Amino acid sequence: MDLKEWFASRRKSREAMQVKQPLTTEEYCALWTQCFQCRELLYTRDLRSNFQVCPKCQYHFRIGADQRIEQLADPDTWQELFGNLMSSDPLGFVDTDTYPNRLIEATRKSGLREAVVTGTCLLQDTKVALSVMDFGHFGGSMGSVVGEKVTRLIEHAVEHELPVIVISSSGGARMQEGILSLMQMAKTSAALQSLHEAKLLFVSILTEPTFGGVTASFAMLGDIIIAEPGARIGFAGRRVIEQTIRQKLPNEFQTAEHLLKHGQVDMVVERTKLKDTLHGLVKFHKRKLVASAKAESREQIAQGKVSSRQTR
Amino acid sequence: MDLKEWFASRRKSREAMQVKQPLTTEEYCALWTQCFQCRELLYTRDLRSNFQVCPKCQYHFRIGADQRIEQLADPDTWQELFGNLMSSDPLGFVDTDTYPNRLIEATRKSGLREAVVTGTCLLQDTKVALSVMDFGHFGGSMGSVVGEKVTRLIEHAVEHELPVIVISSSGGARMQEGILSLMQMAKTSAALQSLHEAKLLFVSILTEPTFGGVTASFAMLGDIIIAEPGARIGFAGRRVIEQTIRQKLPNEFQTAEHLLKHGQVDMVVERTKLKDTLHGLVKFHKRKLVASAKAESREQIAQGKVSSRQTR
Amino acid sequence: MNGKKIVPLEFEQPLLLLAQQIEALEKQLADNPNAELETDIAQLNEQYIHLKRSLYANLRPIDHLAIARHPQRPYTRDYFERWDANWVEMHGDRQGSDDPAMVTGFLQLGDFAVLGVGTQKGRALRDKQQCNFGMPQPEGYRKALRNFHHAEKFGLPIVCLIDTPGAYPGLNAEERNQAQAIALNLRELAGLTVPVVAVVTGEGGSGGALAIGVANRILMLEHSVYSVISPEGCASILWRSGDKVAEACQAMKMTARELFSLGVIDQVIEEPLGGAHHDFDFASQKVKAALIGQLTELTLLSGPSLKDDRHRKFRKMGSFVEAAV
Amino acid sequence: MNGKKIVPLEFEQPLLLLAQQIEALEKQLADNPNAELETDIAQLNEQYIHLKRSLYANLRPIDHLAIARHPQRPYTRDYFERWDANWVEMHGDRQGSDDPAMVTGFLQLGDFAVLGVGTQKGRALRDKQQCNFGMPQPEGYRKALRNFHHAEKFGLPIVCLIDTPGAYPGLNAEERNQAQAIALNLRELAGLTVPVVAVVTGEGGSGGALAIGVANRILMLEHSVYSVISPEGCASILWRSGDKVAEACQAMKMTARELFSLGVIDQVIEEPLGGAHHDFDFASQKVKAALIGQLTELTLLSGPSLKDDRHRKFRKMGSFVEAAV
Ligand SMILES: [Zn+2]
Ligand SMILES: [Zn+2]
Repeated sequence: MDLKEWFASRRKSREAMQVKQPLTTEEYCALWTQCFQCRELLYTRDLRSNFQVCPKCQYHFRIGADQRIEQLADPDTWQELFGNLMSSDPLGFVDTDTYPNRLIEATRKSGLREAVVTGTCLLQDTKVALSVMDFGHFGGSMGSVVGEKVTRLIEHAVEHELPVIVISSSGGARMQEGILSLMQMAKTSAALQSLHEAKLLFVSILTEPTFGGVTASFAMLGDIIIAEPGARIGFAGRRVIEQTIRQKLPNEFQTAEHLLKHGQVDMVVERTKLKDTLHGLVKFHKRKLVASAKAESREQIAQGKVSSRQTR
Repeated sequence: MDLKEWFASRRKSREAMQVKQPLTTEEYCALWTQCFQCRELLYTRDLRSNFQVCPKCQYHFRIGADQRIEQLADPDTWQELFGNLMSSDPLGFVDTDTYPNRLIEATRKSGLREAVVTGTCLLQDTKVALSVMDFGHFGGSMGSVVGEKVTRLIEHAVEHELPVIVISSSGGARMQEGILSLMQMAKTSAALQSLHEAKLLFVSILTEPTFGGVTASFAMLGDIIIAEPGARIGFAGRRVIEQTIRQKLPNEFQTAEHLLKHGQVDMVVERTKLKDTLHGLVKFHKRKLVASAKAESREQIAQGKVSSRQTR
Repeated sequence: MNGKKIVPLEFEQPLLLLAQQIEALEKQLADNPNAELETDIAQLNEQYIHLKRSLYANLRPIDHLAIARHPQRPYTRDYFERWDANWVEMHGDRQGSDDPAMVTGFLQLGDFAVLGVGTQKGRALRDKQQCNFGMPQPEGYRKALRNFHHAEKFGLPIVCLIDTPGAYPGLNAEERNQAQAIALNLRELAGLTVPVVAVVTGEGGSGGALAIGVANRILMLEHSVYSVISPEGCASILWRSGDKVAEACQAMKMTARELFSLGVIDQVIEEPLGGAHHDFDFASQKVKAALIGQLTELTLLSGPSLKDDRHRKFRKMGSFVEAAV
Repeated sequence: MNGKKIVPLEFEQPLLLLAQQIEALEKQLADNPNAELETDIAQLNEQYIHLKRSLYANLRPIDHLAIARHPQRPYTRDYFERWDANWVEMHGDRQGSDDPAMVTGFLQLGDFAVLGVGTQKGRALRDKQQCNFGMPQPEGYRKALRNFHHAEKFGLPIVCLIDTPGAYPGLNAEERNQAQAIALNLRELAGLTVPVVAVVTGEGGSGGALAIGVANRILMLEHSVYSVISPEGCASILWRSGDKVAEACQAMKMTARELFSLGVIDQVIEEPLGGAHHDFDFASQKVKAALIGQLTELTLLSGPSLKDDRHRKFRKMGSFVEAAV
C-alpha cells in the first residue's frame, strides 16, 4: 500500500468511527451519567464497572439489590431464599390510593416483589447469608414481608451456622401495614437475639439512606457496623428534627462520616473495597471459632496427660 | 410542809441543778458541736442520737466505722471478720516519714487497725455482710489490707449467700504500697465479678468523701448505689481537675446530688433513713429469689400434671 | 382527677352544651319553683346520660386519641404511687444521665415484687419540659435497659407502662444513637428470662414505645392508642395534608379494640366512663388487677419458657402471602 | 525512628557532649590529617560506647520514666501497623463517641487473630490534643469494653497495649462517670473466658492503665513504668514538693525490673539500646515475640480456666500481716 492509499484508508476508518447520527436523548442518557455530586459526566459503562462510584469524587450512587448481589456474591453462587413471600393488605389500608395498588406500582418500578432480597452465596469461597434491601421498591420500607424474610434468613443462618450480612437502605416502617410494620422491629431483633446467643457473626451495612424502624432494629445490632461513604443514616428524619429543635442542622449531620465520628459505626468503607473488607472480617471471625475449638480439645488432651500421669 | 418551806426547798433544788463552775473548754466542746454548714450550736448528745446529722440543715457529719455499725446493725449482732489483718511495708516506703510510722500514727488517731472494718450482722433480722470504711484512718486509703478484707468479705458472702453492703469513704489508693495498692482495685473488682455471677445483691453506699481507686473499683459496681446527702464523690480530685481544665468548678460539682442528676447513683438517702432503706432493698431482692424458686418448682409440677395427663 | 376541674375534649362539646343548659334551668328553678320546669330538667338529665353513653359507645379513633392524650390522664408515677406508696425509684444510666422521661423503680404489686418501668409525660409546664413531653432520650432507654438487666439478675418480673409520642427526635439524641438505644432494648428484652408485661396507658408511639414493649403480654387501656407513627405524621406523609389526621387514625387501626382484634395485644383494660382521667384510683386498680392476673399466669413458667414465649409471640407478628414457588 | 533525628534526654547529656567533642575532632582531622588525633578519636569513640553502656546499665527510676515518656517512643498504632499492615480498626462506643485516645481493632499476630486494644498518645500537636495526650475519656473505656465483649463472643484473644498518664481528669469525664467506666472494665475483664495479655509499652498510669490491664499475663517493656499515681502527683502529695519527683520514682518501685521482682508482672521485654524510640521495628518484633509466646501458652487453657487463672492472679496481689486472733 503506498502512502496515498494508506491516507485514504485512514480517512475511511475515521469516518466509520464517527457517529453518523446525533444521539437521541435516551441513547445519550443511557451512555452518559452525570454525577449528582461533582456534576462530572461519566461514561455509564465505566461507572457500572466502578461499582457505581464516581471515579472523580467518590460519590456512591444508589444501587439496586441485583447490582449489590452481583458486586458481592462469587459468580453463580447466589441462591435466593424466601422469594415467594408477598405483601398482603391486613388493614385494608387506603390513603390517596389503596395499598394493593401501591404495591403493584412499586413492583412495576423496581421489578422486585419486595423491598428486600434474601439468600445465600459464596463470598470469596466462604458461605454467607445475605440480605439486601432495595430503596427503589416502596422506599425500602419495612412491612411484614421485609420483617419475615430478614427473620427467616437469620433463622436459616442459625440453623446452618452461617455468618449474616445485611445491607440496609430504607425510609423506615411501611405505614400501610400499621402496627404490624412496627412489630417487624421486634420480630427481627428477637431473631438477632437468637443469632447473638448462637455467637454467629452479624455484619450490618448501612447505605444511602437508612432511617427509622430499620435503623432502630436490625441495622444497628451488627457485631460490626459498616457504612458507605456519604450515606445518610439516622433514626428521625432531618426535617422532623429541624421542626422539633427549631434550627437548621449542619450539612454533615447524619452522614456516615458523622456517625463514625460519633462512635455509631465501626468503619466507613468504599463500595469498591466492600467485598474484600467483608471477606476479611468473615474469615477473621471464622478462623477463631476453629482455633478456640482446638484449644478446648488441646486442654482435654493436656488434662488427659495430667490425669494419666497422676494415675501412673 | 408550809408554803415557806416549799419555796425554800424549791430554791435549794434549783441551786443544786445549776452548774457551779463555768465549763472548761474541753467540757464545752464535748457538750456542744457547731455545725460545719449552718454554724448552729448543737447539743452533742442530740446530734449523736440524730445519727450525726444536723437537725437544722441536714448536714451529715463524717462518722467513724464504729458509729456506722452501731447505726445499722441490730443490737449485739455485729460479728467482725478478718480483724486480724494488718498492713506490712512491702516497698520499704519512706517519704518525709516511714510508712510503718505513719501506720502507727493512723492507728493512734483512729483507734483502728485499718481503714476498713468488715463483718456480718443482722439488719432488721436479715443477715448481711457489711464493710465499713473509716476516713479517720489514713484518709480511708486503700492498701493491701483494705483490698484483702473487702475481697474476703465478698468471698464470705458468696460462700454463705449473703447480700453485701459496702460503705465507702476514701481519699483513694494508699501510695505507700505503690502498685500493690493499685492492684487492690482489680482484686476487689474480680471478687465482685464472682458475686455478680452468683447473683447476690451488692449495695454500695458512698459517703463523704469517696474518691480515686475506691470509686473506680468496688464503690461504683453496686447493683444499687446510694449516696449520702452532700457527700463529695468522684474519680479525680477537684484540684487536679481545675488544674487540668484551667477553670473553677461549680460548687455542686461532685456532690451526691450532682451525681444523682448525672445518673451515677440510684438515690440520695439521708442517714436517718438509711437502715430502713437498706432493709427494704435487701428484703425486696431476697423475696424474689424465693419467688422465682417457687416458679421453677411450680412449673415442674405443672409439667408433671401435663405429662401425667398425657400418659393416662 | 383529685378534685381538679376536668378539661373537656372537643368531641364532648354537645355534652357540655347540654350540661350548661341544665345548669341554667336549675338556676331558674331555684329562683322560681315550677313543676313543668322540673320535669324538663329531669328529661334533660336523662338525655344527658343517654348522650354520654352513646357518645362513649361510638367514639371514633381520633376521639380515643384525644382521650389518650388528655392532659389530665394518669401518668406512670400516678400508677406507681397508687400501687405502692413506698415504691423506690432507681435513677440514672450510670453513664452521665438520668432521663426524667423514663421512670424506673422497685415496687410491690400485690404479692409481686416487680421492676416498674414507664415513660413519663410530666404534668406542669416545667415538668413537661424536663420530661420532653414524654419523649425519652437514648439515655432514658439505656436507664431502662440497665434496670432490665437488674431484674433479670434478681428474677424480678418487669412491668412497663407506655405513654409516649415516641423517642425524642433531637440533634443530641441522634448523635448519642437513639436508634441503637431502641434496637438494643428490643434485642435484650427478647432475651430475658423473667416475665415482662407491658401496658399502653396513653399513647404508644412508634419505636420509642416498642423499646419498652417487647413483652410476654401486651395490654392496653380502653382509650389508649398504639401506632407505628403519629397520626399527624402519617397524614402529612401519605395524604400530604395536616387535615387528614382523622382519616389516618382510622386507616392505621390504632385503638385498643382494633389491635385486640388484630391479635397484636392480649387484653383491653376498662376505663372509667369518660376516660381514666375521671378517676385515677379506678384506673389504677383496673390496671393493677390486669397485671396481677397476667403475672400470676406467667410466673407459672420457667425462665427459658418465658423467653421462648416472648420469641414466639413476636415471631407470629405480620401478615403476608406465600406464593407457590 | 524512621530517619528522624532523635531528641536526646536530659540524663543523656554527657553522652551528647562526648559525641559533639568527637564530631569536632573529626572535622579537625578532615582538614588536617594527623595520626595522633586519629588515636584520640578512636579512644574517645571507645569511651563513648563504654559511657553509653554504663549509662543504660545504671539508669535511675526517673531516667526510665524519661525514656517511657520520650515523645518519639513507639505508640499503639506503631505496633499494630508493624504487626499487621492490614489490621482493621473498630471505632466507637456505639453511644455517641469515638475516643481517639483508645484504639481498638482486629489484627493478625503471627498465627493468632486477636483483638488489639491500646491507649494512644498522639504524635503531632493536633493529634496529641485529639488524643488528650493519651488520657482516655469514659467513652474510650466503654469502646474498649464493647470490643472486649466482642472478643469474648467470638473467642478472640485480647492484647492490650498500655501507655497512658491515666484516665482524663476533666469535668465532662467526671460527669459521664469515669470511675464507673474504669470499674466496670475491671470487673468485666476479670470475667472473660478468652486469653488477655497486657503490655505496658510506655507509661502505665494508675486506674486508667489498669482499666485495660486486668490480664492473664502482664508484660512490660524494659524502660516502661507502671505506678498507682504519677511520680509528680506522689511527690506533691507526700513530700508537698515538686522537686521530689526522683525520690517519688525511687520510692514507688515503678520500673519493669522492680515490678518483676515484686511478682506483679510476668515478663520484661528487652528494648534496643537507648530505648524503643531508637528502633521501632526491633521493639515491635520483641513485643510481638513475647505476646506470641504468652498466647501460645494461654491458648492451651479452656475458657473457664483462663478466667480462673486471671482471678487467681489478682487474688494474690497484696502484702499484709495476719496477726494471731
Ligand atoms: Zn462525582
Ligand atoms: Zn447545720
